[in-house]
Amino acid sequence: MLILLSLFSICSIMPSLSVHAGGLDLKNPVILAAGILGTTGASLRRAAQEGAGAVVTKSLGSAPREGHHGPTVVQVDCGLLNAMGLPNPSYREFQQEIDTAKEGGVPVIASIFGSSPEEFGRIASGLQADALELNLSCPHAEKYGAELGRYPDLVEAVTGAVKARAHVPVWVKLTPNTADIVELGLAAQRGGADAVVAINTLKAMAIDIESGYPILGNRFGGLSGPAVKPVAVRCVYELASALEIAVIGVGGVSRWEDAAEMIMAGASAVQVGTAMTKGYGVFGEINEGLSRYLERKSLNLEDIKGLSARRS
Amino acid sequence: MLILLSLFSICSIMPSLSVHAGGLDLKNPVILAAGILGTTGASLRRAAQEGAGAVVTKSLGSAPREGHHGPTVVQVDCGLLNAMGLPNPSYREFQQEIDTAKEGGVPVIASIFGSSPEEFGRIASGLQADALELNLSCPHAEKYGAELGRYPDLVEAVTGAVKARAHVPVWVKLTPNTADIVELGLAAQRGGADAVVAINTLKAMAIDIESGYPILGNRFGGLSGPAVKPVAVRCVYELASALEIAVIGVGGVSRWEDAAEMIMAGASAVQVGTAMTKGYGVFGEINEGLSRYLERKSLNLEDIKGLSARRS
Amino acid sequence: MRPINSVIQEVRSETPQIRTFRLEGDLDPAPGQYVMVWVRGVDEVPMSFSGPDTITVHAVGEATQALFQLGAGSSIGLRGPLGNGFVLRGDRVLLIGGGVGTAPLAFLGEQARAAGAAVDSLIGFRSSGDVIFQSRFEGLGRAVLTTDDGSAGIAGRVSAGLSEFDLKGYSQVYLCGPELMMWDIISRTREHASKIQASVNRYFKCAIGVCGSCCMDPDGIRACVEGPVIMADRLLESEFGRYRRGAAGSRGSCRG
Amino acid sequence: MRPINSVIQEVRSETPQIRTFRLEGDLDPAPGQYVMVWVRGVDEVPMSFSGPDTITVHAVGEATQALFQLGAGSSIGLRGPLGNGFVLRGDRVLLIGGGVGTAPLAFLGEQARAAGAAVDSLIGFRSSGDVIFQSRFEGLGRAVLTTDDGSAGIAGRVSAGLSEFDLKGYSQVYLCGPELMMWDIISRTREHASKIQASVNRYFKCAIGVCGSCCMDPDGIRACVEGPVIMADRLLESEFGRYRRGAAGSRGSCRG
Ligand SMILES: Cc1cc2nc3c(=O)[nH]c(=O)nc-3n(C[C@H](O)[C@H](O)[C@H](O)COP(=O)(O)OP(=O)(O)OC[C@H]3O[C@@H](n4cnc5c(N)ncnc54)[C@H](O)[C@@H]3O)c2cc1C
Ligand SMILES: Cc1cc2nc3c(=O)[nH]c(=O)nc-3n(C[C@H](O)[C@H](O)[C@H](O)COP(=O)(O)OP(=O)(O)OC[C@H]3O[C@@H](n4cnc5c(N)ncnc54)[C@H](O)[C@@H]3O)c2cc1C
Ligand SMILES: Cc1cc2nc3c(=O)[nH]c(=O)nc-3n(C[C@H](O)[C@H](O)[C@H](O)COP(=O)(O)O)c2cc1C
Ligand SMILES: Cc1cc2nc3c(=O)[nH]c(=O)nc-3n(C[C@H](O)[C@H](O)[C@H](O)COP(=O)(O)O)c2cc1C
Ligand code: FES
Ligand code: FES
Repeated sequence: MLILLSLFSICSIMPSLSVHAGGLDLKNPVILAAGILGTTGASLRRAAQEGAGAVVTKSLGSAPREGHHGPTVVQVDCGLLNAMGLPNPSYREFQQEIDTAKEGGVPVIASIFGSSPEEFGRIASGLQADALELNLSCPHAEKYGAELGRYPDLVEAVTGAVKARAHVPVWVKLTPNTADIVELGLAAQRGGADAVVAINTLKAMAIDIESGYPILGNRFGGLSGPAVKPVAVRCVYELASALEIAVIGVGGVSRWEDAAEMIMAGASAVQVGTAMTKGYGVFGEINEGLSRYLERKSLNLEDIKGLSARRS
Repeated sequence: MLILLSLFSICSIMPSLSVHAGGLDLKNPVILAAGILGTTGASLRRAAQEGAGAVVTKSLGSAPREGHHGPTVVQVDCGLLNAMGLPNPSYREFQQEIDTAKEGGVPVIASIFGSSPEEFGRIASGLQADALELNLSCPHAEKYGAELGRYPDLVEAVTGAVKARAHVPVWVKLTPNTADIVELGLAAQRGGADAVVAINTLKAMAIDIESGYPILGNRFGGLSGPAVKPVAVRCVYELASALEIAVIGVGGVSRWEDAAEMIMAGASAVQVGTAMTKGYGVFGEINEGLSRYLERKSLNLEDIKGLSARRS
Repeated sequence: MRPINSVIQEVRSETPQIRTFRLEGDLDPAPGQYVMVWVRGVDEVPMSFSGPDTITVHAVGEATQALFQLGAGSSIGLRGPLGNGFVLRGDRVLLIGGGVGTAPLAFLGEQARAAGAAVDSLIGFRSSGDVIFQSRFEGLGRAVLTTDDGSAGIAGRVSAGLSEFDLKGYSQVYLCGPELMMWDIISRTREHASKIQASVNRYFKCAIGVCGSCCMDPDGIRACVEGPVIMADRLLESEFGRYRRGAAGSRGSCRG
Repeated sequence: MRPINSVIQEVRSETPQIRTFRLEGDLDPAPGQYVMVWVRGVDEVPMSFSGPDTITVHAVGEATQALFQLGAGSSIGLRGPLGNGFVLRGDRVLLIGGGVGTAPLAFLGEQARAAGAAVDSLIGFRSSGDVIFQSRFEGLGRAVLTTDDGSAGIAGRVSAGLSEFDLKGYSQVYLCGPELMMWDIISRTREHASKIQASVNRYFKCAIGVCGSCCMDPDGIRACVEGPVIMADRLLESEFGRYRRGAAGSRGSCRG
């Protein structure tokens, strides 16, 4: 309650952080990323209450999945490797969690995955959420995610299939495991996406040198956290330079400085994943830092958005 | 001199670290990476004298290049971003440096780059070195590196052109900025490569939030260091599982534990780049650590090479 | 932190289904903290500490059974100690445990005793053959035993032994065991909920507070980092005792 | 470390071609250390400190000229302080500098004086209009000035003033200036090489010891991290005074 009050007072005296991003109006540009504390409506609502501008659910599929065997995460230098394996109770069972999450008062974005445009479309029409985020980028689940998302034509087809059924904005989450993320972004745009989200994790691996075993139960996983931020910033910059639709920046955002860097690279909003290991307070910290920065510089968010492209 | 003597005594009582890798016999598997202290014969010779098993030169092209404007490097969390821009005095002028480097008593590998199979071939036939490493992977130089190296057919053609002219082993350095590094590795193998080297840097960027300027003079650069190690380990593992030729592991190796991890992933040898910021002593430290590890486990290098694939 | 390698120093059979593993390494856990145990090639599962360097494991499935294949000299990977353990409050404490849930309580009791507190215990098991750590609890102070089938101690669930104790007299009460057993105790002793600490069991995956697998309704408590020890008054307002989520995140029963 | 932002506090014209910039920030450099100065949108170049919070810049090309466009209130990016600076040895030191190379020596002299050492100087410039920091050196102790054209002080190169000093009497000698000037001095005073410290100028790119751009033959000394201050006896056995590598790594003259 104290936290809420103090956030409130900051918002009223400081520069506004509200943004319009990818078809959504957000009170601030700091969003909870997909798969992070997104398994329950309660944790999503808590993230909203602690200051998130929007929240994204765990990626939801057609049928319940238990995910990969453990270890499902490894902490590495400056980052996290994970191979959860898209555990989820199915989109049908998850609707009740979304309804709870909505009590948080900010947009709830449902992340969904499937193995074909049809499956994506089916899930999209079966969910009530404020927006949809298409996971075309998870690097460690067979038949899903980046296995489709690496092909521009599939990205376009999946986006198109969802757009045809959805009555809410559609965001497409892209993989950085490609030679040219702009091709994928353009495909999403052609398919009718309202925004692209970049980046999902980098395909990676860690080995236990005492035993020789790959540490993750799934052997391969995705790298996230500060380690990937320079890659994410580059992807956001490239996408923002080439696309007309909004770009949502994700990858290694843990402090307000990181959020500012992403926005300067061209992001309309950012998402926070791995940094949630520091607790729910991260939203308040980033928003407060951004506000103070904008105040110090006498700027607003729109001024710094995409600034780097104008500086080079 | 003290350092040399102590290394010597370690080598005589400890498990042998000698390896055969990609057509070269190495007294140990720890190689100086391309572009790292590789601009002068003197620094290459010094790396050899301080314990490197082989040394790779700065990438050499047809004509002198001054490289990109500064800043050419940025230190980021757990890594380094660089956009040197392939500065080099041309392969012709560099031969004298190679001759000096050879006095170090270990194989000197010339890294070369060009914009076509013909240009690669020409440079290859004009250099006297113990092996050639084809830079098909630099992510931040127009017309060179990854701009060719992302296409399997070009990788095969360049490798073939060099093999047709070279009388020494040919290594092909691959880019991780791709959806499938194995495709590139197979192309190098078809072209006749003796080894692949993985990975070059990840395309990345950093922005100065005080001014909005991209920090690197070239805006984009390549990420290296501990941040990329999990990506490098994954690439090495994938390549070693699919190729018949040797894989040389590079990316974030800074301690003996990292070298052991790379070797378990399937590397025949490793290269050290960014960790050279700690000084030339890194070679001795890694080799000593590997020796002690093998001794403690009563294993030799061959036992741990590719161990992970047998453990999963 | 990557999993650290730990060579199993000793394996002790407590019952046919329960074994205690003494681990290598300077782990220094607080009672109530847990460790993620990686049985290589199989899975990684959470285990509470049953002593400064031991875990006590009930073989119930794939990972725990695979662990039972490992003897002294074998090694496992460990991430931990993790989470918030029990907090010692006051100088007269009561431990209430069921089954393998008695393990962290025995550890806690020993530390509490060493710190000068009076320690009484109420411990329950299915049958006399399932009893573990009886002498550890008896060494601490008064210890009351229950078995479901009456083959030892008081016949009945753990709650059957509750009347032996006057909760008013204790500065703090510590609970660990099957969820329905803990729920049973807490519902019967609601008026003391603000001095009852319970170690809860949720499906842990990341164990570092990011994946959401262990979150509890309605506050989104992350049991892996904010727990596993949680005050009973908070639990009374939660899903605890009604449902819990499994590996897929589906709500299921909290039996077991 | 990313470049830190530094607002220029003050700009002082020393000559038409040389300006001193006072920088923001708690840089705390040692004399002889340098900083990589990022003129945004242009380039990043090495500059020695001419005081605890100043650099003194000779406009010679793109980056330095762009820097001259910036006034107080403008900001630049800084990486540093970097490298090994001068080490104060003994209590009677001689500074020998040429052109803008006098800048780090003035800084060193002031610290040496504050530490109680006697400080004499020999400083040379092209012409009377190019003289900088004369009063700083004169305030330290004996200061002998030379100009190439004789328009002030002794006529001739810096070495023309050497006979004014007996090097035997100094505990340490410090050198900074154009390479051929330093080479000239070192060759004439070989017998004292073990007590001469010189700040060398090589092409710096990374400034953290990885790129190899600044390496010197025949030992592969990385001037950016092992220097820029190097003992003259080591320089006597090196490429110093004979050639140095430019931006492309090609060997070229060491004029300038
Ligand atoms: C904080 C905490 C402390 C625990 N301490 C102990 C202990 O000291 N001794 C002990 O024997 N057991 C303890 N457990 C329970 C133990 O983790 C499970 O028995 C074990 O995970 C079963 O794994 P399995 O592969 O053998 O069985 P499975 O066949 O995989 O599963 C059997 C049941 O175990 C539970 N389970 C499986 N995996 C997990 C998981 N990752 N997280 C939580 N529950 C899981 C589920 O309820 C599942 O239905 C603790 C659990 C938690 C959360
Ligand atoms: C350790 C060190 C300390 C220095 N201290 C000072 C100082 O206090 N004051 C001062 O005026 N100058 C100093 N210099 C020289 C200064 O760095 C160059 O004058 C400057 O880089 C020129 O840049 P430019 O773009 O203006 O000129 P350009 O036109 O780019 O180059 C002119 C000449 O400057 C030199 N140069 C250019 N870039 C570099 C570089 N990155 N590293 C080294 N040399 C370069 C080359 O010889 C080049 O031919 C120092 C150099 C070094 C290495
Ligand atoms: C534990 C974990 C689970 C994740 N699950 C999902 C997911 O279900 N769907 C998805 O699109 N991205 C998922 N991601 C990726 C994140 O949403 C995010 O793109 C990535 O972690 C980079 O951001 P970060 O560096 O802030 O973590 C997951 C990441 C982590 C660490
Ligand atoms: C400053 C710098 C310069 C580099 N120059 C080259 C180069 O010329 N050719 C090349 O193939 N790779 C070059 N690389 C890439 C390295 O050889 C290596 O592949 C990469 O840095 C990953 O290894 P690391 O993490 O050990 O640095 C360079 C890397 C750095 C940091
Ligand atoms: S187990 Fe992942 S948040 Fe608790
Ligand atoms: S400037 Fe790069 S090593 Fe010295």
